[in-house]
Amino acid sequence: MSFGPTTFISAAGSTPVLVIVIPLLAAMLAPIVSRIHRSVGWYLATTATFIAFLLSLSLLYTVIDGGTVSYRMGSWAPPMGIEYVVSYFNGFVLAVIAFISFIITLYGKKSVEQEIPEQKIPFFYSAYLLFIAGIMGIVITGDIFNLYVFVEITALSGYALIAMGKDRKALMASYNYLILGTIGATFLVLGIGYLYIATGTLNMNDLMQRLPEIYDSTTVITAFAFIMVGLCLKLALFPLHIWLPNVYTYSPSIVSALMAATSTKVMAFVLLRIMFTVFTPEFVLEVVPVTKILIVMSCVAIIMGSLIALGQTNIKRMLAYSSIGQIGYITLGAAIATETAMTGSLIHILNHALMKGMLFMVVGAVVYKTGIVNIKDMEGLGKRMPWTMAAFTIGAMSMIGFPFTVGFISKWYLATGAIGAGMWYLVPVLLVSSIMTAFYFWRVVESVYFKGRSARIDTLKSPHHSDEAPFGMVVTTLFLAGLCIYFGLWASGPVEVAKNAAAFLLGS
Amino acid sequence: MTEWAHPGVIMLVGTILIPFLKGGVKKSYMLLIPLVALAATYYSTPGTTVWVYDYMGLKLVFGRIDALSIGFSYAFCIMTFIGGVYSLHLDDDRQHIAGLLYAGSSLGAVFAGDLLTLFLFWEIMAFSSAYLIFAGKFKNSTKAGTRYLLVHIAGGLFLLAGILMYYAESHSLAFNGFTPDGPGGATAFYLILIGFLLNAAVPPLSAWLSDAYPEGSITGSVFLATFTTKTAIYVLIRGFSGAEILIVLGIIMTLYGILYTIIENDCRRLLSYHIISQVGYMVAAVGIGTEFAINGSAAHAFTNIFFKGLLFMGAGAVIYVTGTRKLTELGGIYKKMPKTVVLFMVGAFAISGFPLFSGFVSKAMIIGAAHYEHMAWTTMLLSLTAVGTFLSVGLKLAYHLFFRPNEHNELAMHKAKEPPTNMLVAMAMAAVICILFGVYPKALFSMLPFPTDYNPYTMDHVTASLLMLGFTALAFYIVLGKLNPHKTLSIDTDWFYRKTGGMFIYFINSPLLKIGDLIAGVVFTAVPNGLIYFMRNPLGAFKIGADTFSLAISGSDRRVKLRSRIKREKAIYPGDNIKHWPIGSTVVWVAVFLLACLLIYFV
Amino acid sequence: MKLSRKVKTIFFIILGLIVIADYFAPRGYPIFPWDTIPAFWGAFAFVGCLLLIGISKFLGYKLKVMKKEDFYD
Amino acid sequence: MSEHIVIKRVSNFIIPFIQLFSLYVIAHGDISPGGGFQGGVIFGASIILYVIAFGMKDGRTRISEILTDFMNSIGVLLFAGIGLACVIMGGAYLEYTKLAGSAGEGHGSHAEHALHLAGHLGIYGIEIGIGIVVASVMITIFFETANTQDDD
Repeated sequence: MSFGPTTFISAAGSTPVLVIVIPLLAAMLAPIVSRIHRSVGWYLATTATFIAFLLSLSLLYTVIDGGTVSYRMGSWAPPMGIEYVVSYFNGFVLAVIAFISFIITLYGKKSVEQEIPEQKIPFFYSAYLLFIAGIMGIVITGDIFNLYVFVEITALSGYALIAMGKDRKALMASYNYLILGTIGATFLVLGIGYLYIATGTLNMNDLMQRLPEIYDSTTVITAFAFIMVGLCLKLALFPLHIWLPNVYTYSPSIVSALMAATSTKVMAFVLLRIMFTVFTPEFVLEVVPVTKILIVMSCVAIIMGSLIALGQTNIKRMLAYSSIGQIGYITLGAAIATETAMTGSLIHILNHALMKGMLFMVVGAVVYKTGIVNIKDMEGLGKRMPWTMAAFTIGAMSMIGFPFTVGFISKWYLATGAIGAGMWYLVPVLLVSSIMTAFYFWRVVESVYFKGRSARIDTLKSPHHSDEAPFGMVVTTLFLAGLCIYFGLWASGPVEVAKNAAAFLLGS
Repeated sequence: MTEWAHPGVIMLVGTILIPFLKGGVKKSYMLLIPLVALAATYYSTPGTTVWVYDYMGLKLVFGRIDALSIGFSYAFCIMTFIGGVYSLHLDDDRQHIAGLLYAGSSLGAVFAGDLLTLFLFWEIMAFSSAYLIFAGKFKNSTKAGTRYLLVHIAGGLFLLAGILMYYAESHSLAFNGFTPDGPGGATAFYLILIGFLLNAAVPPLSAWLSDAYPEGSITGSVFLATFTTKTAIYVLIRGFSGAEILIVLGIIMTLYGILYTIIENDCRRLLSYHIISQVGYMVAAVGIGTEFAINGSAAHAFTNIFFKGLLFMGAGAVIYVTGTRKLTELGGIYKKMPKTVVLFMVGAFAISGFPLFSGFVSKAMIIGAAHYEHMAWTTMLLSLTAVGTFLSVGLKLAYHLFFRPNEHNELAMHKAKEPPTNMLVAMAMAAVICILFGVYPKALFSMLPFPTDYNPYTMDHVTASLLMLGFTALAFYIVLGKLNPHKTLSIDTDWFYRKTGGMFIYFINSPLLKIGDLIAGVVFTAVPNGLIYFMRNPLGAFKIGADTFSLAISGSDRRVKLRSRIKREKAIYPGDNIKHWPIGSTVVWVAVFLLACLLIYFV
Repeated sequence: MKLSRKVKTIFFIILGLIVIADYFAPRGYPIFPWDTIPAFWGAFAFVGCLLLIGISKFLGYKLKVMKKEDFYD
Repeated sequence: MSEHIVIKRVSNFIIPFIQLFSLYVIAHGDISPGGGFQGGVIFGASIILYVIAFGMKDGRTRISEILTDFMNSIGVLLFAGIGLACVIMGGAYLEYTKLAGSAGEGHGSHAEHALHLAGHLGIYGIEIGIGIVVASVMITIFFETANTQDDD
C-alpha cells in the first residue's frame, strides 16, 4: 500500500460517497466510543457533520466549476450499478442540509445532555448521525431504489430519535409517524416498482430517457400517482400532515430542530427531483395535470397551516403548523414550474431550513433553560434571555418576509414567478399568509417583550444567576440568525445557484 | 459612488453606539447625530443619483438627491434634533434608538430611488415607530401598538403586492410617477396607492393614527407626529402627483379630522385628528398637481412638521407634569406653566394660519393653488377646514387645556409646573422656526422642489385671513357653553378591527374551531371509523344496514322480529369500540388522495 | 368665559377695522364671484364655524360616535 | 428451567453445528446461495436458541449487552471500512479489485490472480461484516422484546 498523491486525488474524486460514508461510520462509532466519556459522542457527531459539510461544499464548488459529477459505486456502470449524481440542483440542497446539520449538532450538546437519559446518549448520537447520513443519501443518490432505501434509513432512525423525547407522548407520536411513514414509504416503493416493471431500470437518468415513450401507459401514470401520494404524506402536505405536529412537539428539542430544518424539506426536494428529473416537465405539465392539483393543494396548505398556527398555544406546535404552511410555499413554486418560481421554491428550501431550524433552536434553548413551551408562560423572557429572543425576533421577521431577510427573497421570487406565469391570484394567498404569519409570531414577540413577567418565569431562578442559555447554544442560534440577514442582504450567491438549479430542473 | 453620506444611514448606523455611552457624552452624541445628518444633507448635490447597488440583479438606489428629497431631509433632520433635545431628560436607550431608527428610515425612504429600497425603509419605519407606541406605557399602549403594527404590516403588504405587480410587468423597480395604465395596470396603481394612503392616514385607513399616537410615549409622539404621514406625502408627491382622486380624498380628510377634533376629549387624540386634517391639505395639493400646488404641499409638510411637533411637545409637557391627558381634568393651569402656554400658543397660531406664522404661508399656497385652478368647491371646503382648525386648536384646545376655570382639576392643578428645561428649549426652537417661516417665507421657499416667488402678504389675503380668524373667534365665544368636553371617546373606523378584531379572535377560537373540530371529527374520525367499521365485515354491516332500513319502513307486526335480528347481528359483528387514531383517518385520506389522483390522471 | 367689557369693546373695534380694511384691500386674482365681496370671509367663517360645531355635535350625539370611555374594554 | 433437561441437552449438542453452518453459509456467500445475511440470521438463531433453553440471565452472561452493541457497530464499520479502504487505494467506493494494490497492476496471470483474490477477499470482508450485524441485531431485538415482557 502506498499513499501517493494519486490516493488523495482519487479520494477527492470519491467525495460523493464520502459525504455519506463519514456520517455513517461515525454513526457506528458513536455507541462504541461514547463508552469512554458521554460527551465523546457529541465531539464525534460534530466532527463528522463538519467534515460532511466541508465535503458537500467542495462538491458544490466542483459542480459550479465543472458541471454535474457522477460517481459509480464499486465502479459498476449505471444502470446496473448504483450511481451518485451531484448536479447544481442537489449539490445545493446537499450543502444546505450538511450545513444545517452541522450547526444544529454544534448547538445540541447541552440540550442533548439534559433531555436524553445518559445511558441512551450513545444511541442517540448513533441514530442522529444515521438520520443525517440517510438524508444526505436521499439527496445525492441517482438511483431511485437506493433513494427508497435512504428514505427508510432516515425514517427508521427518525422514529428512534422522536421516541427519545422526554414526554411519554413522544412514543405515541413516534408510533403514529412510524405507521404513516411506513405507509408513505410503501406507496413510494410501489411506485418505484411499477416504474421498474415498465422500464426495467432504476437509474434516474435512465428512467428519464426511457419514460417519455411510454408516458401514456397506465403503469407509468399509476406509478406516478403512487409516488406522489407517498411523498405528499412524507412531506406533510395538508391534509396528510397529521403526524407532523405531534412529532415536532414531543421529540427532543434538537431533533425537532433537525427534522424541521431538513426532513420535510428533503422530501419536498425528492418531489421536485422525481417530478422534473425522473419524469420531465412535459409530463407533469401536459400529460397529467399534476401541477394544477399541486397548486391548489399548496394554497390550501399555506392558508390552513397559517390559520391553524394562529390558534396554537404551544410554541413548538405553532412552529410545526407554520412549517406545514411553509412547505406549501416550496410545493407551490414547484407547481408553478417557471424558472423564477422554481428559484423561489429552491431558495426557500435553504431559507426555511435556516429560519425554522433557528426558531426551533431558540425554543430548544428556552426549554433547556426554563422548560417553557407555552406561549403565555413566555411573558418577560425578553429581559431574561435577550440574545436568544433577539434571534427569535429576527427569525420571526424573516418568516413574515421583512425586506432583506431571507424570507423576503423566497417570497419575492415566488410572487414574481406567480405573476410572471399569469397566476397573479396566487399573490393574495402569499400575502394573506404573510399577515397571518405576522399575527401568530407577533403574539409571541408581544408576550416576550411587552408583557409583565409570567408567574412561571419568576419562580425559576435566582436573579443574580445568568438566565441566558449556554454559550454554545446562543452563539449557534445567533449565527443562524445572522445568516438569515446575511443571505437576505447578499442573496446573489444562493440565488445564482438556485437559478441554475431551477434551469437545470426545467431542462432549459 | 460619489462622496456622499446618506443622512438616513448616518442615523441608522449612529444608533449602534448609544447603548455603550454614558451620561453627558451620550447626550451630546445623540444630539450630534441629527446635526451630522443635517450637514450631510447640506453637502448633497441636487440632481445626482448615488449609492446605487445591485441586489439579485435588481437596481437599488439609496440616494436619489434632488430639491424635493433635500427639502424633506432638512426638515426631518432639524425635527430629529429638536425631538432629541425634547427627550434629553429621558434615560431609556431603547426609545432613543427607536426614535433615531424611525427618523433614519424615514430619511431612507425619502432618498430611496427605487421601490424595493422604499419598501425596506417603509417597514423599518413601521417597526421602529411601533416601539415608540409600546414605550408609552399607558393603559392601552401595548394593545394600540399591536394594532398599529399589524395595520402597518397589512399596508406594507398592499404596497408590496403593488410593487410585485409593477415589477413583474416592467422588470424595473424605478420609483417615478405611476399611472393606471402603466406597468402592472390599474391593479398595481391602486395597490401602491393604498399602501401610501394608509401611511398618509386617509380615511377610512386613518384610524390607526388617532388610535395609536395618543398612546405613544410623550417624547416618542413628537417623532410620530413628524415622520410617517410626511413621508407618505413625500412618496405621494413622487408617485401620484396629479391623481385627481387625491383631491377628493384630501378634502374628506380635512373635514373628517376637524369634525372629530371638535368632539374629542383626549388632548393628544385631538391633535392626532389634526394631523389627519392637516395632511388632508397636502394630499389635496398633491392631487391638484401643479408646480405651485406641489410646492404648497411640500411647504405645508415642512411647516406642519414644526408646528405639529410643537403642539405635541406642548401637550406632552402638560401630560408629563400633570399625568392626565383628558380635557375634562385639565384647565386653568396657565398660571403654573406660562412659558409652556406661550410656546404652545405659537404653535396654535401657526396651525391656525395667523399672519406672520408659518401656517399662514403654506396654507395660503395650497388654497391659492386650488384657487388658481378654478376649483370652487376645493377652495371653499379647504377654507372651511381652516376655520375649523382655528376653532379647535387655537381656541377650543388652548382654552380647555390652559385657561378654562375648572373645579375638577385640583390634582392636575397641584401637580402642574413648568416642564424640564430641555423640553422648553426644544419647544422654543420649534417656535422660532414657526415664526421664522412666517416672517421670512423665503427660508421656507428655499426648501421647496420648485422655485417660487410667491408673496403671501398681499393686503386682501391678510385681511381675508384676519376676517376668518376674527369671526371664528366671535362664533366660538357665542357657543362656548356648548363646547365643554365630555368624558367620552369617539369611535372611528378602528371600530371595525377593534371590535371585529376581538370578534375575529373569538371567531377563530370559538365557532371556527368548533366547526373545524366538527369537520375534523367527521372527516378524520367519523368517516374513516365508519369505513373501518364497515370493512370489518362488509356483508354483516350491509345486513345490519338493510335491516335497520326495513325496520324504519315496515309495519309494527315485523318490528319485533327485525329488532331481535338486528340485535343478534350486532352481537356477532366483529370488532370492539373504535378508538380515535389519527392513523386511520390519514390512511383514509391517503386512499382518497390516491383515488383522486388516479381519477384525475386517467379521466 | 367672562370677558370684561373693555376687552369685548377692543375685540369688536378690531373686527370692525379689519372689515373696513378688507373693503379697501385691492383684490389680487379675483376668480370666483365672491372674491370681490367685502368681508365675505368673515361671514363665511362665522357661518362655517357654527356649521362645523353643529355637524360634529350631530355626529357625536345623534350618530352615536361618542361613546363611554370604557367602550372598548 | 431445570425440568427442560432435554431441551438443554439437545441445544448444547446442536448449537455448535448451527454456528458452524452459519460460518459456512457466510464463507460461501460470494459464489453460491447464501451470504452474510443468511449466515448472520442462522448465527443469531443459534444464540436465541441458547437463550430460550438456558434463560435470559445465562444468555446475557454469555453474550453481554456491550458485546452486542459492539458487534452492531463493528459489523457496519467493517463494511464501510472496506469500502473506504477501496477509496484510499485509489478506487471507487467498494471497488474491491483496487485492494490488490500494486500487485494488481500490469498484465499477466500473477496480476490477474491478485485482482481475483482481492475481489473475493473484499466480498468476504463485506459478508462477514453483514453477518456480524445481522446476528447481533437479531440478538439485540430478541433480548429487548424479552426484557419488555419481563418488565410487565
